[in-house]
Amino acid sequence: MVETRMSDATLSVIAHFDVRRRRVLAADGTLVGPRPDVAVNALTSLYRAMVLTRTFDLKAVSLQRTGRLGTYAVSLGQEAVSAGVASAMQQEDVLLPSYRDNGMLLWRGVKMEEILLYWGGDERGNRTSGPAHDFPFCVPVGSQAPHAAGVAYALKFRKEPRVAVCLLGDGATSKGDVYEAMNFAGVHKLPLVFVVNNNQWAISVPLKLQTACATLAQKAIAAGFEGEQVDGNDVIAVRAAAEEAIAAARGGKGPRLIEALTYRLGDHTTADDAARYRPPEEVQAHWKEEPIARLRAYLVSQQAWSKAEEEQLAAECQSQVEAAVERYLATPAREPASMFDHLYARLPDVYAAQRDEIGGASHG
Amino acid sequence: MVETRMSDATLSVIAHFDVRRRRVLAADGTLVGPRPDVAVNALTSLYRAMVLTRTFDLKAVSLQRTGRLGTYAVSLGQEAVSAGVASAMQQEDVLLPSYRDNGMLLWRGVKMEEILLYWGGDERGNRTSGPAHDFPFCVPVGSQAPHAAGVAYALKFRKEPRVAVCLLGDGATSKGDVYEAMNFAGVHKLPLVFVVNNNQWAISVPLKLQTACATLAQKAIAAGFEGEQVDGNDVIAVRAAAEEAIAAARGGKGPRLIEALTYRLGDHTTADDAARYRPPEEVQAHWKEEPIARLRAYLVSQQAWSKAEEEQLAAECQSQVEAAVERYLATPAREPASMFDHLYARLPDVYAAQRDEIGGASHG
Amino acid sequence: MAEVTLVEAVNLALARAMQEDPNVIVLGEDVGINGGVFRATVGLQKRFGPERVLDTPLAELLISGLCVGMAAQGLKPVGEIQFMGFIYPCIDQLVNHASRLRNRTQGRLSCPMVLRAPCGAGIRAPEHHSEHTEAMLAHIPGLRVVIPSSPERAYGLLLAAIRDPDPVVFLEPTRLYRSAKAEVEDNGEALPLDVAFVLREGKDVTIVSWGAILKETLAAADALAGDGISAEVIDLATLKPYDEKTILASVAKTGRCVIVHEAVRTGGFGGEIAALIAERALASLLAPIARVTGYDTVIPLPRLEQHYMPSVGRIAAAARRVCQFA
Amino acid sequence: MAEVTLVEAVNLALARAMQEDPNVIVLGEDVGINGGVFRATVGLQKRFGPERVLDTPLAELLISGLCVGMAAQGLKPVGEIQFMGFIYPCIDQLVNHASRLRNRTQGRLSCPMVLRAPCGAGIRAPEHHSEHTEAMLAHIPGLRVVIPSSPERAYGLLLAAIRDPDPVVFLEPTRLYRSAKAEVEDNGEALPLDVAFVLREGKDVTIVSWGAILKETLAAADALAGDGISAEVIDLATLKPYDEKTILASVAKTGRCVIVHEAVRTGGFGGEIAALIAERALASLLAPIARVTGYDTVIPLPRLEQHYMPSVGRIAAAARRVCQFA
Ligand SMILES: Cc1ncc(C[n+]2csc(CCOP(=O)(O)OP(=O)(O)O)c2C)c(N)n1
Ligand SMILES: Cc1ncc(C[n+]2csc(CCOP(=O)(O)OP(=O)(O)O)c2C)c(N)n1
Ligand SMILES: [Mg+2]
Ligand SMILES: [Mg+2]
Repeated sequence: MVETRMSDATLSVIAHFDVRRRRVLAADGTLVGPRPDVAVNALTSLYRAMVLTRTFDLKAVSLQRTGRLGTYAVSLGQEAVSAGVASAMQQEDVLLPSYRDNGMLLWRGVKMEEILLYWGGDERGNRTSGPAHDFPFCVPVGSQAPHAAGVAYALKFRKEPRVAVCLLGDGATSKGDVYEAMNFAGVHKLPLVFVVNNNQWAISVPLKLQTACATLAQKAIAAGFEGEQVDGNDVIAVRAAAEEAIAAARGGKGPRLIEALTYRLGDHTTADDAARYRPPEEVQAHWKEEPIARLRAYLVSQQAWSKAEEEQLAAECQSQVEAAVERYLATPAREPASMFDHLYARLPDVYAAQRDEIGGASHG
Repeated sequence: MVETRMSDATLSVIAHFDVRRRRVLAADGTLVGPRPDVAVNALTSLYRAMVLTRTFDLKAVSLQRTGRLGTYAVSLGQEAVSAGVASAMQQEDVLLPSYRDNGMLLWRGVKMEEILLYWGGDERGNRTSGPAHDFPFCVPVGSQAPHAAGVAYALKFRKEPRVAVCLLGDGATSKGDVYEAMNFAGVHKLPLVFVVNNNQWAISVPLKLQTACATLAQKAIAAGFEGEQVDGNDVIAVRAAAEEAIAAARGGKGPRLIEALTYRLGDHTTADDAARYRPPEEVQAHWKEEPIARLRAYLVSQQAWSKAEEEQLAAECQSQVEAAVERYLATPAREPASMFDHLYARLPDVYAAQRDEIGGASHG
Repeated sequence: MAEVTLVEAVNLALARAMQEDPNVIVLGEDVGINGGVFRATVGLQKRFGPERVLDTPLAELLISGLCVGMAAQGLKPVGEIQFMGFIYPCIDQLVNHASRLRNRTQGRLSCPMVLRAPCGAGIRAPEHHSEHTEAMLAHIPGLRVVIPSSPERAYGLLLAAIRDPDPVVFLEPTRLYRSAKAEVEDNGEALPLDVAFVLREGKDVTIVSWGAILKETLAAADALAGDGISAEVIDLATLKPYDEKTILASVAKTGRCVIVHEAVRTGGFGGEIAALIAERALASLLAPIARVTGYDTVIPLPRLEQHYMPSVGRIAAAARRVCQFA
Repeated sequence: MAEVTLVEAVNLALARAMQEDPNVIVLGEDVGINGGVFRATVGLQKRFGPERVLDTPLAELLISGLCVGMAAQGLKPVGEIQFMGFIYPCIDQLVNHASRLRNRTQGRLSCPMVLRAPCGAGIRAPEHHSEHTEAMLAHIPGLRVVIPSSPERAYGLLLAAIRDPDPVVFLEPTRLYRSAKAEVEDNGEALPLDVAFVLREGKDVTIVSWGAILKETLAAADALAGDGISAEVIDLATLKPYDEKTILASVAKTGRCVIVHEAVRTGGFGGEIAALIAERALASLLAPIARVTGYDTVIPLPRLEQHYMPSVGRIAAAARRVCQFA
């Protein structure tokens, strides 16, 4: 097709785009290319973060199964994206997460009991110990993208060397608000990095029903900036891609999109049963790709990680998580009437009667 | 930048896209390449349609200026897009126009007095003599794009060899609903052609504030199908591009986007004063590009058009338009109570009293 | 005749409608192989194929806009929005297109579509999953807005909605999806739209309500009976256009009215009902009207949601107040 | 002190707010060099620069979403939606984010934004340019909804809206943009939000209204005075949260109430006012409440729009009916 049209003198190529994929570690943990200069101890801290995230996720699921937590979305298999991207950010940068980015919040300083409180049905979980300017989990898919653009505009407007980082899923890339935000970010060369965690599924909807695009990185072409694909199970590659994109954004070079190729190894949430719509073999096959074993293999091959350290880490993570769960479970529910406390900066008088009615009711 | 990254073994190109521009006639009406096989008499009929459209548009403006028509949007300078695309469609194809595609409606068989009735403030103007399945003018920018996808889905679902054609402006390409519709059309390889009439302006907003994209054709890349740019002042190129895209869609090859480069020679609408935001020199310069003189020059160079024919055509168009205006002005307003006639297929009883109240009121 | 839950009744009606009319198409997120996150469309794709039971990309505005285009082409699209909290991007299409396509083309084109969405709180769902904003939609001319409160009405009203020649928003109370059970005969018989249902006859006070909160409303009526107060309970069912006659007739009889809805009070549809009575039945009113509603705040996350909802106690107390008024 | 039109008053308030607070940012379609299609932002970009007066791409959802992000970062965005008919894509951002960011983060983040939009019919505008759907927005907890009806109130209430720490939707009646003129002192003094304005005192009947239709309402009050009927006219001004006290006090005095709004009747905010009175002032009511509103249909194109709008005659007739009731 291209050939025939090229032969037509009235048709000339006026624009040209490439999409690249970045990969450093093969599934077996061997290097496929030169390692970006990330210090080994930086890598071990990424490894620790990924293991902690997985330990926390699995505990959260068991809490839900035993009726002590509400619906929860595990990031099983996606820990490398959280660790790689979060570790490339500064505290003063602004995170706009999706609802599955538990690992990012943990790295940013959010307490585990706060995350549990939120999914346990208490708004106070969103008043986190993380950076006060970070956004909370976003449940309406993609609706945080325009916020990210607004945040990035504010940072640029004040000439602050800060970057907004917005996490999205593959399904989110089908939303018009995400596109509108990307297009605006392009117009104003905003300090904004979009990270699309392409885990191949939007609940039961596979990528091929989500879009005809060969890559999600190419979504950026419609917004006038660069998109890149990265192996999302390769934390070194993710970290390098994020570092590069965030540095570019901080340096005034505008937005970038990173598509991280991962796979959702768990159910969509604890309310979902993925066996209904995808074969266990598919999931099994992807376990061979998963990021934690991959990095461990590499670290071990570099004599940078030992069995003893592994056991100690497992124990540490367990006790940290258990302690957080204790604190979560010990948190009493807030006063019912407090549902009016943060409705407005100051509650309009007309609503006082309603607040008092609840107060009364809750004491009777 | 590209060089340095190419040298990095861990970054490999995995996708590649080109955007092409099509042009047949230069601004002076000379051929810049082989002429697609469009018969000369086909060209003269396109020419007649463009002249009629312009005559009608200018008359509509004068009606508005003299208080006999509401706000009106001229297609001045964009006649080639209307003629080129409309003439490539079959009657059974479905048109989803914007509010500025007067020329397309005329070609499709809509009566001038119907268009005037609509802009004159009477819904009956949308009950046109054109194909009953065509959509009316769409005022909320871009909101007809999802309809086009739904229509195209229905056509494909019924295995009918029909195509939906959706007209959009450059500003419309910033809307999320347009993106969502394009993305869906890509997934299902729908028989749908998007035509973006890039007249460089969205009221006072220039293209560079609309998007950072080098072309609007590349918006299609994010939807997983092909986009092409065409000189929208070159009716031969537009016609060829539309023919090709519509044939491909009809043949099951899926959607395509055509970006037609034009220029809005007039004010946005009769309610606008473009002098506020763009210099007259810019407009003057673009008059040299305009499509009607360009095609005339070519036809004359082919001895296919004479001064006599030109004068006769002008006279014909004038009298046709005048006659239509007479019919429009002679159309009495409808009964006030008729504002309830088409609210539902059958008016629910609860609203009968309101309808009757109006009936009474209007007779007193 | 089998006992089915409300969500099963929805599934039966969808299957029946698809069976009897090849133009009926179901589309939405996860409606295909997954059968919907609430199982409302389970089995439909297997039975009617992926062209008729369509998993869309994740884009609610798109779903509603596709419905308009399909409907204008003679199909009968039934779109599903996964939760009412995600229906807001559809409002543009509902207001500017679906509800007016017939009027703006003076009958040349029409829009026989149904947009389904689960609504309401009380299932300990995550943030944004407990919305009950039917009042916004019931303000749109040219639209129909329906909320069933039992399996029978879910079945009969959904069939009616799909067969209706105009656009209908069909809201399904998640709290009743599995908790409400009844014998439903899959006989293809629709129930009338625009008609309210008297669920319980009474002479002392009229209680108008709709959706899941009718459960508490009926329980309150039982409690009131204990105190010798006979409450008439009306399920409005169709909010737009709504059945004025049944409400006015009941209030004319009882002279007292309590309106109960889960949605926040201010601007809720209860105001419309109160206005109707204050305009057309004031003379028969023996006491002030009372609204028992969700509070004027953001519906809290699960730990406090039950404190937000109208309770049996609040409803009964309001009815008693109204009945004791002299 | 100069006489200014309502749209000039809006422009004065915007300029004043931008002058006194460097964090105030104006964004929207054509708000820059063009000064807005109604000239509300004329001169602002020249004075404050393109970073603070921003022409956005054509995307309303984006405009509202940008405001949320900017506000969370401490800016004071004032977004303009070109016509209320295009505000619907913003509802998702208003309901799910702007109105609850403070609550969902328990005060950690907040959303001090203003979203301006012209509203209403009567200027012979094209299709979708005459919307008046404030009732949809006034149902959203955590939001404020304001509609000025004079240059003074446009100036004072817009300043209040911009200074308010929470999100405000500010609706400007297009019909008054140029027709309403008054002397406005550009003194930076805001008017109180959540307070209704008594435009005319009276003792026989209370007429509650808001927006452009107050013009007809006041004219009706004059006509009524001719018949010896003394009407008290209240401009609600802020619909969410609204001033119950002023309404209740007036009805307690007059015993009669007519509610006038341009929006369609069913589900309109008039229902809320009627409900308030039927709940809290029934005892003082001497006659049924009357609503005079737009009809329950799609607002017609210009040739018929005046037949849709509440007229002086309809308003006066309703007031007479109410006053003659015995
Ligand atoms: C706007 C919106 N629509 C629907 C939903 C229901 N829902 C929650 S997650 C989800 C799938 C999201 O898929 P993706 O974006 O790929 O993220 P992932 O869950 O895979 O991380 C859906 C449909 C929602 N939360 N928001
Ligand atoms: C959704 C929406 N927003 C705003 C408007 C007001 N408006 C009418 S036309 C227009 C500009 C459209 O520009 P473009 O898409 O390039 O089409 P053009 O007018 O240039 O043909 C705007 C902002 C509208 N009609 N619809
Ligand atoms: Mg996914
Ligand atoms: Mg344009």
